[in-house]
Amino acid sequence: MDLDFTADEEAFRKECRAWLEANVPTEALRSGDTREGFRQHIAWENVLFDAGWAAVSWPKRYGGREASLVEWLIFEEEYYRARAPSRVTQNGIFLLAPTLFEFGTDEQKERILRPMARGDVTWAQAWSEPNAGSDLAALTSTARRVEGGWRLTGQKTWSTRATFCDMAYGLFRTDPAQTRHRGLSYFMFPLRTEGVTVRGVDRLDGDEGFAEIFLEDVFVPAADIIGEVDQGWKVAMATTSSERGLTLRSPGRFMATASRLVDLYHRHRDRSDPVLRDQVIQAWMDAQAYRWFTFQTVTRMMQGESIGADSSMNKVFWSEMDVRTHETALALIGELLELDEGAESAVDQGQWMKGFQFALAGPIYAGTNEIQRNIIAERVLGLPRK
Amino acid sequence: MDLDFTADEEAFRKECRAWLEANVPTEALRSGDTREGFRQHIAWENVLFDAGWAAVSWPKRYGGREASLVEWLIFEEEYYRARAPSRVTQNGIFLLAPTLFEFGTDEQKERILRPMARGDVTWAQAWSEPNAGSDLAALTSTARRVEGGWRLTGQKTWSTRATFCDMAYGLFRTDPAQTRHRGLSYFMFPLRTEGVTVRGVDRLDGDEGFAEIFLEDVFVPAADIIGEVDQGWKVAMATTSSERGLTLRSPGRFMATASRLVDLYHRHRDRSDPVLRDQVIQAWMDAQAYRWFTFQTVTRMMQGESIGADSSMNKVFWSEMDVRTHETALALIGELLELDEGAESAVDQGQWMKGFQFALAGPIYAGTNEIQRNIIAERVLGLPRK
Amino acid sequence: MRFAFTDDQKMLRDTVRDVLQRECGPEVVRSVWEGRPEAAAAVWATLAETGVIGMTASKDAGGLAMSELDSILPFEEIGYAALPGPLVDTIAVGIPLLDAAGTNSQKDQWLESVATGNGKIIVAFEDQAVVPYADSADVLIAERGGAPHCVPMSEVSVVPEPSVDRARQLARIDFEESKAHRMRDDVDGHALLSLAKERATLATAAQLVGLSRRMLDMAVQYAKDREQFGKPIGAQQAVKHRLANALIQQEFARPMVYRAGWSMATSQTTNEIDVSLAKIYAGEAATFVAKQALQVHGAIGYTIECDLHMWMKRAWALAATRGDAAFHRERVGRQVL
Amino acid sequence: MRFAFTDDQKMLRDTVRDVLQRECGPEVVRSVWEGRPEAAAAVWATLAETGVIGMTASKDAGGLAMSELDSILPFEEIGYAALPGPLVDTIAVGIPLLDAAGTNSQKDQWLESVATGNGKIIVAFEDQAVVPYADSADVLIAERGGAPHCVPMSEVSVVPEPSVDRARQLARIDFEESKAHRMRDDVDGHALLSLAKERATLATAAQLVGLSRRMLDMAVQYAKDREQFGKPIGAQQAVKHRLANALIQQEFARPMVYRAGWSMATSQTTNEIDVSLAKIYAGEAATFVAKQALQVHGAIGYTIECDLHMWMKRAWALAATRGDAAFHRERVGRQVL
Repeated sequence: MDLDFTADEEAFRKECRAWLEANVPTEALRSGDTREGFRQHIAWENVLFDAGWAAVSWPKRYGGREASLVEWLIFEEEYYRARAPSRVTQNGIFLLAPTLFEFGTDEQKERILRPMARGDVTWAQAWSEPNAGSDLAALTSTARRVEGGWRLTGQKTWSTRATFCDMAYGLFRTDPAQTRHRGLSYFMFPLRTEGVTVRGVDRLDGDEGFAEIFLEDVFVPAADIIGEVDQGWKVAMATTSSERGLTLRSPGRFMATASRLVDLYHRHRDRSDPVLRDQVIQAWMDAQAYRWFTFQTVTRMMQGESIGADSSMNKVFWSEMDVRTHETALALIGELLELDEGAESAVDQGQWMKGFQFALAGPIYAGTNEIQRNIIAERVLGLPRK
Repeated sequence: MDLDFTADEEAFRKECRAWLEANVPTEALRSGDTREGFRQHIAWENVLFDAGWAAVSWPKRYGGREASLVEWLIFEEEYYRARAPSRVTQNGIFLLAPTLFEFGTDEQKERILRPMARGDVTWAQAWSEPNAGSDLAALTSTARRVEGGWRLTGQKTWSTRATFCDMAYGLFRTDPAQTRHRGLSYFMFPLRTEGVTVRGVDRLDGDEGFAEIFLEDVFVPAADIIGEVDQGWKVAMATTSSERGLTLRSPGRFMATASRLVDLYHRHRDRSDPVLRDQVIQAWMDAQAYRWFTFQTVTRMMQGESIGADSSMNKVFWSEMDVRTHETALALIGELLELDEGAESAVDQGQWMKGFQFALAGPIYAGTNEIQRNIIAERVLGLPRK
Repeated sequence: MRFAFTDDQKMLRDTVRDVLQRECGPEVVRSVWEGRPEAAAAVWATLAETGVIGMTASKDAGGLAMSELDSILPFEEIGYAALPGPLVDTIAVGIPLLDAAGTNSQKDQWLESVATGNGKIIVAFEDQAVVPYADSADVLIAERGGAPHCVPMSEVSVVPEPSVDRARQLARIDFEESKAHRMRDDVDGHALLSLAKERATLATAAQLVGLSRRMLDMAVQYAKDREQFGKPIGAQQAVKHRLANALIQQEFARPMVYRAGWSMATSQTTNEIDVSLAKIYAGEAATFVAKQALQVHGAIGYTIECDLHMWMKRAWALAATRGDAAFHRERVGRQVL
Repeated sequence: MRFAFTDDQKMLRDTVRDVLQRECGPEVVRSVWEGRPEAAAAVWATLAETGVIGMTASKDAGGLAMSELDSILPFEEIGYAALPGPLVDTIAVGIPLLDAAGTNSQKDQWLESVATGNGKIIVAFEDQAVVPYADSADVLIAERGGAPHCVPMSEVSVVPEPSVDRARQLARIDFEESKAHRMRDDVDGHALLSLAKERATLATAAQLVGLSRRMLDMAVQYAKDREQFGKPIGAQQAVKHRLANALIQQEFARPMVYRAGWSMATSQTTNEIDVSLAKIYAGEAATFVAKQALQVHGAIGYTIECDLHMWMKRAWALAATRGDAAFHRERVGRQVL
């Protein structure tokens, strides 16, 4: 055990920090979940990619730096510390790319990865359907085999930023004779093409962060299936596990929130009662706990262990910690907590209420925490399914 | 709405208080869940009955005072306030007696109630079986019809104080052709008779509070069935609902605990951090909330409403409040919390650790809180069973 | 000891409930939310016709002279419907203040018109940085220098401060004090303002109970309707227990609020602490139920297309206003310890 | 950055685990519980043979000179087995103190005999009203007037103070101070005692992790075996989620404890706060898991016939000792805020 960073790791951190200090936009961008903000964020993604920071852990040939997992965590710590813009490319880089690395062909990787990481082609996930949310295997969208490819028909929903993105990925039933997990394939498909209608859905905080995607006989070439035909469930499960686990929520994010909370506490000390003080301490401690848990996990991964269902513990912990931390912030703010972005009297420009609303989605998306707890009980503890 | 007590109610309270002040033993009795303590408690029950306080809400002919439900709550408040001994007759008076009033024959009531309330004949419940706990309908004990009555065979468990009691009551299958809730009858049976073996089981706190009862062809006269043959489930459900609800845990008990907690807080103020202070406030407030909820419920009952599944809310609330309150007390005590009764350095003679251990049973007995929440969801909110 | 509302009180509740059910569906709240406050105007008018708006006015002023206890259930229904507008300020706080402390000319100008639904009062205490519904009010009763002032809104400057609950038009306000604004100086203005604060808190707590009930109703309905894994999600034990916990917390808050209403109506010496208990329990229940309802709804609850969010945001706002949990817990703590 | 134990550390853990699995089943703990502390004597002897008892002694003293980090996993296993006896006091605190601050005659008398399993040390800091295992110890190291003293138990008066965990023989102790008791005055006794307190806290935290793991294992096993309503109770979602929550809390506590071990072993400047974090998380996890395990067991868990209670009571005791949550939270708070 050596919890000090190596000289190389420290050097990497220094390089990150210096670059971010020099390059992070001084003025906050608009929300990446609005049309205008999305454009601003893409411009930032271009800068990030061109400097080699868009996907640090990727191979160099795709624009990465072949950073270790520890270095990736360091990058994330620095990124959030610097209050750099949120990553509108994350559904590509963190969810689709790992699947491509595991199941994609060389042609797919060459064609897709660099434009994805640079933000030149932007990606939305298209997992859920109106009647297939927690129960993803209940999906009914289909793919019909045609000359040179497939024709997709169906409806997807809760597709993050699909209103602004170029492409999406999701499961479609390629074998109509099969049900549930069988006979599904994993497709990448264009959003700006004939037969596709995208309808934006406003989130709790008013941003147009979601969309519904309606597909009617949309052509997709055979080359845009990932993995084998009818094996989509297996391929998708690899992605959902990274969605839950480390890649989506690295500790740096929560450490940064915790230190902003400590700062808020100091500014609101006059009205903060001792119980709130204790909650601030708890939030800080929990961010630490999440950090060390993650370093432990990453060490396991670097030693070749596979994490599997353990990632569900990450998901439950960070999502509930994030809600608690924001609740504490709102309690510190008190009566003015309801002030929205744009209200002059809002504390910290209303970002805590905005962040709270965003945090509330944590226990829901990427597999509800009910589903995660079932997974933990059944796959980690071995309790009976029925 | 009039939340003042009437002049009659105030007079009743005054009478209770005066009598209790004059009569409650100044020296604490030993635990009623030990053999010696049980005897001491029965002596107290005799005194209580002879003065007309053993079952204040009963008709006068059975030794009661025909007190209203509100008066009964007042009696309870005063009883706990006076720190009077715990009621070892409660499984008779509060669980069996309501069933007898609803389903018993006049002969049964005449024969059973007065000796029960005086403590001359003591009663244990015999609901659970080794494989029928939460799932009470899975019970396998049987009653075989014989000349003049029945012969009981089987095993009961978690029978409170059965080691010391004279009689017990429980369900036995009278129709072997039926399963689950059907074909059961509600029997009263002697514990000190041929064919009955009672084995004491020590509780968490070391007291011999539980027992297993083994029955082998034990004769019970036909007159000792309550309600109709094969209708035992219906009869029993009336009792379990009173077990969960008001009669078992009246607010006076928790108000007394909360004020002892406030007193402990004042004595331990030096080491108590502000978070504990807030928990003390919470405990006090929750006891108040329970009190007002109960007065509201009692008013509904006095207006002729039946409470039904609502009583499950009482059960969950008081049982979890009681655990939290004791946890707060132990946190106030700090390192010395582990000191047991009899340790010289124990704070308040170790009663908080003892009370904590007793409180931990609350979410388990009288129907686990898991079962209660199912009941609330299904019967109060109308959610589907399957 | 009798912990139940009278038939009259329940009848009034039913009247309000009927009006709101008929005239104030979620689409009305949504219209206000989207920037058309006039969508709720008809509801206000109907409520005035039933006498609810003027219920707290003295009989001399053409009102029903109803107490804080009488108005508890109406406010609970108003919360249930999430009806926007300065109802608490007008009914629970403003009218009684105007009645007790208004000069004859202030009363002549405002009391009857407000009590009959032709005007709305907002109330601003000195510790409030922002006040709701300034846009749609006609007259302001403001605490300044510890004394109440009555100011026509035409003389008040209003700077909007958007709330996350868009149906609650928040604003900073200011006015040039003039002699005409002063209310009667032969009454104890300080005591009346203190009483007014308790009334505002109590009526807010009652609304929170109503908000909580509605969110729970929505969640229960959704849990019955929505199917996943071949059965309604409400058949899942995790969903059942979540909703059972929500119900328990809500149902233990209700008597605390009702009791505080009685304490206020009968001027009990404990009324401040009772009001604090009401606000604490009602606020915590509503925010807790909101969280459970959102989790049961899943992604759909996380959109503004689903009605839930309008109730949820109102609950967050009301739980923190008129003294948040920290404020009231401290007030209780000082009494108990 | 590498957050993993070495193969040597894991091998030592496996050794301890094997010994305890073989020699310290619940029946051994139960025997001690029922007043026969000699039942655990053989376990102590076997542990001494494997070198675990003397692991922290310097090589000069015939030990393995192992660090706080090396002893974390053995203490976790000791907690898992609920092995009673002054293991923390002897291994983590007493031997290093004796080694660093003992006079030659004190070391000659005690160090080798203790390190080889022929004697037990208990340690009493001045803020402790009672100490465990005084009955079975041979020598006391006590803080008095801020300095360490080494006192044969034959010179110590012992007044039993029963713990709810009957395997932990608590007592008040006292002794007449004599010159022979004083430890070396050419070392910084105060600093060594401070360090000793951190070591005691850390080893206690490690035991709590082990207690937690064992209680969770018991509950999971029970949930698989016990059937109600025609299926194992572990198939009920409420039971699943309860145990999942227990696992999460436990698994997030573990790295906090391991990290504190590393901080102590490498003398990080943060080591006090790291030890506090370890104790807070381990204590809260163990008491939380205890509560969940009890609820899953139901009535059977509520008896002393079921083994669970012995682990539960140890967890309650250890969570409150060596600084309870309030103490350590305050220590963290002073650093963070």
